[in-house]
Amino acid sequence: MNGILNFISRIGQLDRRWIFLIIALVVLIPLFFPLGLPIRATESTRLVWETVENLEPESKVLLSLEYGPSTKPELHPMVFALVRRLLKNDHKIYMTCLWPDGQFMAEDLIEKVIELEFPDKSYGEDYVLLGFRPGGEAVIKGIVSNIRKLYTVDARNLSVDEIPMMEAVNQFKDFDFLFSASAGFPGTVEWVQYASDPTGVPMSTGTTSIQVNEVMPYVQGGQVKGILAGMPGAAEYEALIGVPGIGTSGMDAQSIAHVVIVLFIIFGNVAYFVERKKAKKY
Amino acid sequence: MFWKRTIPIAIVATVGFLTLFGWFVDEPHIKNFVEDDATQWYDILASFAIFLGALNLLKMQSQKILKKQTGWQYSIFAVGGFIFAIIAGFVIKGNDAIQWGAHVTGKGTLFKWMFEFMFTPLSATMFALLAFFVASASYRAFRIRNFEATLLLISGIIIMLGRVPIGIKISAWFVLYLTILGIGVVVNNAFKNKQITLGFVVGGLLLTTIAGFWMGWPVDQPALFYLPILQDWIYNIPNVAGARAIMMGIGLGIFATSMRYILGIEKSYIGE
Amino acid sequence: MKDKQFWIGAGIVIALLMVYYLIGHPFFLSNRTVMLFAILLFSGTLIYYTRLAESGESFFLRDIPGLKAVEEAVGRSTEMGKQVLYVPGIMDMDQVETVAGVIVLGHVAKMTARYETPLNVPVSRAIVMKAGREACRESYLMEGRPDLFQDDMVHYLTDDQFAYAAGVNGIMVREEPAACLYMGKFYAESLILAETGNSIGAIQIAGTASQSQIPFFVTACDYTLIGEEFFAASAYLSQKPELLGGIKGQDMLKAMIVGVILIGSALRVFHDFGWISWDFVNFLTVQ
Amino acid sequence: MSGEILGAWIAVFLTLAIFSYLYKDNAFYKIAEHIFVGISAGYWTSMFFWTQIQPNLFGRLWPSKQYDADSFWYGIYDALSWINTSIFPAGGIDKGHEMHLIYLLPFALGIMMLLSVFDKLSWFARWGIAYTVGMAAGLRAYGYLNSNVIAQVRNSTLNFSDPDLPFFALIGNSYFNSILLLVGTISGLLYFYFSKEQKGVFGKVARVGIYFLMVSFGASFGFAVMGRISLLIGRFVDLITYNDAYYHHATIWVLILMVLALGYSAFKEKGSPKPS
Repeated sequence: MNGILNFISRIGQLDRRWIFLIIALVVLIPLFFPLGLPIRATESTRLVWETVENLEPESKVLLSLEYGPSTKPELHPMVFALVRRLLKNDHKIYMTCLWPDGQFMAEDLIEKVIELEFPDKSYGEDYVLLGFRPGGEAVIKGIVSNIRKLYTVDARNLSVDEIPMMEAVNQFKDFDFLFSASAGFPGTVEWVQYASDPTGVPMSTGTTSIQVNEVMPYVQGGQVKGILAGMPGAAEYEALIGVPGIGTSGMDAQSIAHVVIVLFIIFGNVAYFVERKKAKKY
Repeated sequence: MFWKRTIPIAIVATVGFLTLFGWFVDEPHIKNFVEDDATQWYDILASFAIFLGALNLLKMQSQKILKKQTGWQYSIFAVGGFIFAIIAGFVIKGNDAIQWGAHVTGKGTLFKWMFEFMFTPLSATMFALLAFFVASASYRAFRIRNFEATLLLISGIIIMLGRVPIGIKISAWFVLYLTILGIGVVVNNAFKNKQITLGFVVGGLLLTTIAGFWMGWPVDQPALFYLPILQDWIYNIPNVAGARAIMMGIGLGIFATSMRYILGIEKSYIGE
Repeated sequence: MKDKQFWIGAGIVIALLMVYYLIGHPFFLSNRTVMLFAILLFSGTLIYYTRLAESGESFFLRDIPGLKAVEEAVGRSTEMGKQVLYVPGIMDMDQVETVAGVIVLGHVAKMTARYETPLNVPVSRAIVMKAGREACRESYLMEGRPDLFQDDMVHYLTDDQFAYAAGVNGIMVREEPAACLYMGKFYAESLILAETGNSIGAIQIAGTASQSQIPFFVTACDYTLIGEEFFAASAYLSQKPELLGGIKGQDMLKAMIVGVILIGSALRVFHDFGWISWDFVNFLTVQ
Repeated sequence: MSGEILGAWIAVFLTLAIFSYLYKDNAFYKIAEHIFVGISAGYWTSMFFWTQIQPNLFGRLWPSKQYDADSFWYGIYDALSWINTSIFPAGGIDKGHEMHLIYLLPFALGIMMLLSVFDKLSWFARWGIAYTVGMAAGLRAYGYLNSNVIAQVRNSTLNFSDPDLPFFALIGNSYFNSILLLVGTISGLLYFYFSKEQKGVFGKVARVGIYFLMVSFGASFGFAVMGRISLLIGRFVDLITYNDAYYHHATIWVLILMVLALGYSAFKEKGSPKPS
């Protein structure tokens, strides 16, 4: 008995490097040997899906990319899935970037999804990359008041007046829907405060997991129509549209890692109690 | 004194009033300033300031090298990295098809190469370190010390398991059994009577088992104990209530603090 | 009705607004009227209590444990002969939190000047560097120790979030400060900092209004100033009556808000049941 | 493309060097950390210059639209252009802006900021700081009051609009959930009430508030775990990609060399007496 107790309390003082090693292994192994666990959509993901499905055909969708390489694993999958759905439903996509590195992400998106999977969609008619403009919130306000003043040329240096799908797009109110893929500031919160709230154009968002809590009160209050929460949010959306992608494939590693962390927490607590008992005895 | 103190305070008040009340004014010049120019000016200012910062960084690191302070060898890498980035930014474009200015976001430039193979792995890996830290932090911090800590732990675990596919596989009955055991601990602490505890736990487990056989052990029933549904509730209701309280507190705090700056009640940020 | 000047002032503002309204309120965005009234009411309350405090009225304010601990932390560093590390967040002075962080830095600098403890402030924005230096210089001067102040106490690392985190990390493991204070706006780097600080055994106090980062600070630091507490910090630390009055004013606003929520709930329910036609939700939706 | 393969090797080295910090603070991490600080400072300096100063400031002061070679104003520009054509291309800067000479104000503030390196002129920076604080205060005061306070007051009110609202339901709105939200929000808000001791009834309400805050923190924490693991997955996927034959198995080679080096240094440290 004493041996077991000693062992448990030793786990309690485990060098954190062992934890690091185990985490690395449990994330790495499922990447090679996937399990194929089922995916179930949460309410807020379903809301995004419903909002997108209920858009009129040929709706003008503003897709704003506000993330960079460091949060790419979380946001890229959901943007991929969303764009697939939007193009399949024949909506028009206008891409803007509030972060300079967002433009790299958008280029990657065009290269890997749009050009590869939708060769019949043409640039300037079905989708356009307006690109990055510096200024953060000022860019949002600029889009709200007069997008043509802010974007005289797109990211490929084409004059906006020569882009067919930019016809009749003058300000934010001319869009039917906004999706902000956001990893921080400026991002979802600023879009709510300066664009969606003041104009009433519906918006949904996809954020990094960590930001979810910050945005949740807006979602609960209906200011934002649903939220895709991190990589699992992307996986859920992929499940709803029936096209599995990067999000789904990461979910096994994610599941196992969570279980292992929960086990750590339980061990930690057992060790804590054993320690406390010991301390009381002496 | 006038130049060093009075003018800055006047600038804060003027700009502050303009940007605050500009929200209500439908006059093109003021509207333009508030909606566009005000933040652009700040961005320009910050872009000038960053040169100042870079200078300071270079100064500190070169001092280290020249004085051969501990770890001076590493400072060479910092200075070298900075110079390399400046060369990629201002001297060598690497792709003649792209104009200066567009090279920082365009394809095929040296700057883009640096971004992709140096900047991206460094920042993404630094970020990924958090996966390890968050594990060790939760291991250490999630201890059942008191009621508050227990709430933190329970809601954390439910979200962690309920959000991922594996949560779907965890039967509500399993969670129900755990809950009864958990309440058993509480009952034990409350009454300090082994018989009551035993009676509660055995009775609870027995009742659950009977109910289970009667209902045929469905995975997602009773819904209250099914993790994917439970986490959705936690996330939508108590979580939002807490988050909203903090949000309103922050909103008020920021409003009040901003007003203190604009009205000149607090001015220690420029020294008093 | 104690403060005559205040009420006269308020009367004049209201009268002017009335006149402006009656002459046809040119250039006014009338759909934002509710916000204008909210701003006037809220700032009026704040000003009223600030003036009340200045005129000598004192208020009770409960303790905030994290703020008491700041002086202890500096004291401990002094005993151990180690430095105090102060991180004013990673954002620029265009965030109110950063400004609040710089103000708290001023107070901390006073303590380090008094105890002759070395202070190390790595920053991530050059404007913050400038402002931080001004605040520290002033504090050391006020404590009569300008000889201890050096410009490079407040030094710039880099604008990049994670590079900054890596740099501060390095400072922590190599210089081993005895106290780490994080006060400002933080993003994901919060946990990198707090975990590393924990691993070197430093006493850690955090203050932030970055909602998503509060949980990490709460779990990894010894004390955390949550949201509004952080904005109250400068008032608590300075003990200046005009700032303390502002805190009291903020409390009154909170009471008012709770009242509005309760009344609003009643009105909304009445509206939902069709008893009244006035829509509270619509009223508070400002575009 | 050799640039890409070289890049992959560097990327792998830097990635593994940062990860090596998890073992302990070591030479590889120190190198990567210093490179990171240096590179990123240079990166953002260039980025800010090319996305702010050049297009938004110079582009507004000397736009190509109003270019007039004979005017004095563009004479200055031509002189600058003679010094550096990449920043000041011939014929003015075409970024779609009109001429806004009001931008001389931020220009002047920026120059003052730069001049403040000189000790005598260090107060020059104060004007820029003052502008920044004033602007932030005005803009944020409105935005936060509207979206974080007024809108949340509105959202906190009870929502019984649905006539068939169930009394209790876990998903979606219900009488129970609506009331719970209201109670949680108000008690949480009262926790932040400073001018009253948290005792008696008020203390109990504030306690309930803390419980809600704690549940919220726990949920946040759970989400954070989720997000962080996703990022790690992303990193591993990249490392696996770089282990491809196309990149000459960069990952495995760098990993082996690094482990050997760290192991050797650990072995050496063990052998020699600790310098203490």
